[in-house]
Amino acid sequence: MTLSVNALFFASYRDLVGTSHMAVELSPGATVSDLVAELRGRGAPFDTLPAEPAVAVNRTYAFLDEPLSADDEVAFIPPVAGG
Amino acid sequence: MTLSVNALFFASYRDLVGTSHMAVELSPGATVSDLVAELRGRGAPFDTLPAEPAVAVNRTYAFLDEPLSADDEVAFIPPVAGG
Amino acid sequence: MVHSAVTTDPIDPTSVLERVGSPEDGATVLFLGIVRNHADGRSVTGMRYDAYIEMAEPVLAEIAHEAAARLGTERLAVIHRVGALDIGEVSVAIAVSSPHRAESFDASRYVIEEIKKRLPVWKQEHYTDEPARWVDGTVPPGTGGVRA
Amino acid sequence: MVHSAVTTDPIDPTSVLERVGSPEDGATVLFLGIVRNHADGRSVTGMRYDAYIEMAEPVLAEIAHEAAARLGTERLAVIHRVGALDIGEVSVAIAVSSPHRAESFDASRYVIEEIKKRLPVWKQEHYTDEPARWVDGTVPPGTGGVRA
Repeated sequence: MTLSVNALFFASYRDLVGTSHMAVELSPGATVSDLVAELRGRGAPFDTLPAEPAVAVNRTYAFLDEPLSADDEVAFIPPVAGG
Repeated sequence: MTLSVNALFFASYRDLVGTSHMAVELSPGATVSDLVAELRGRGAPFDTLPAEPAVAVNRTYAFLDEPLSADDEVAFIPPVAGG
Repeated sequence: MVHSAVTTDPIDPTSVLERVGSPEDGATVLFLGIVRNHADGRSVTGMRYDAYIEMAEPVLAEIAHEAAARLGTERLAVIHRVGALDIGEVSVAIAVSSPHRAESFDASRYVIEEIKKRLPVWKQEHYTDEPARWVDGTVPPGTGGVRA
Repeated sequence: MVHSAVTTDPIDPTSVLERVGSPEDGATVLFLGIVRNHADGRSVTGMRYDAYIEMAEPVLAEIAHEAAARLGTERLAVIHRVGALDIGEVSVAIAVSSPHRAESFDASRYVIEEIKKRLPVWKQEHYTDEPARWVDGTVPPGTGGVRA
């Protein structure tokens, strides 16, 4: 039994990975760190993502040790530059 | 021979003395202090003016020891409250 | 070009804003001073602004140029109104623009603080049920005593 | 009422200004962020703003409410634009009003500083003669590592 989350990529990260979103299967109990490791482990282009990216889980900023649940929306947030 | 200056009164000072301007004759070599003393020496309503008012001589703020010349414009400046 | 004026006409904030801005500028700040309906716990019905107009114009121009020097651009406009104003009317409008925001905020603040310190303008508050009163003010620097 | 929005439509500063003000208020501050024609010595031809829109809207609302708490009034409006903007176009407008000026200046500044720290928006600069580039930004507080 796996845990499926929806990964979102914005701005420079979207350019890096070539997509704005993708479903990723993780083991139950996985954290944001596990998602990052899973993606970077796939090699190019995902290994160009930072090892410790800023993220938001379900539209709230979160740290890498945040545990994930089924259908969570995990956004990879490049350094922000609004205004 | 006397020195004639034009004294101006604004806002609360105009209300106090009941006029917006008047010519005042002073002795040659008079300063702003002498003008203030001359006016206050006339008694009511001029003695309600402060002994050390803020003033402008020819539209520039000045101290009480500023010497005066013929036809100078000396404004009595109540505390300002623009904005 | 730095613009400053003392006027009896109502102030249109949009037209003041239109005096500033440039393709080089990333920030614009507009400050409006407005007649409010209360002061020190009293209910205010209107305000009368008096000015020593022949002096207020050059002093306002001087303040504007000092602020422009801090701002680093000439894109600054300030208009001060005099006469009888109703609640909600604009008494002063200050518009500035600059490449970066810090300079615009700083220059805008400088202009209003200096106006309050040294512009020869006075205001008389009118109330519902007591006589009008001249608002307490500030003795400008450079006067009000003898040279130090 | 505190107002905040993220929009693809051009921003009209006057209509943002009209969202604030009250007979109790003596001060209004309007801040405009504008696309400028230069950055780090490069000549810029335009800017593309991208947003994580589903998150940017609540974050902007949160910033607006925090600023209103500092301001002490609910008279605060902020609009951030996204999409392709030309030089001179308004990217963000912030209007606030309050009885006294210090609170309006402070709240206005707070909103723009917090937007730059934590609104999930990115901008890509376009140049005359080199490829577009994502502007360097800021890692928002509360992310980018493990909980302390």
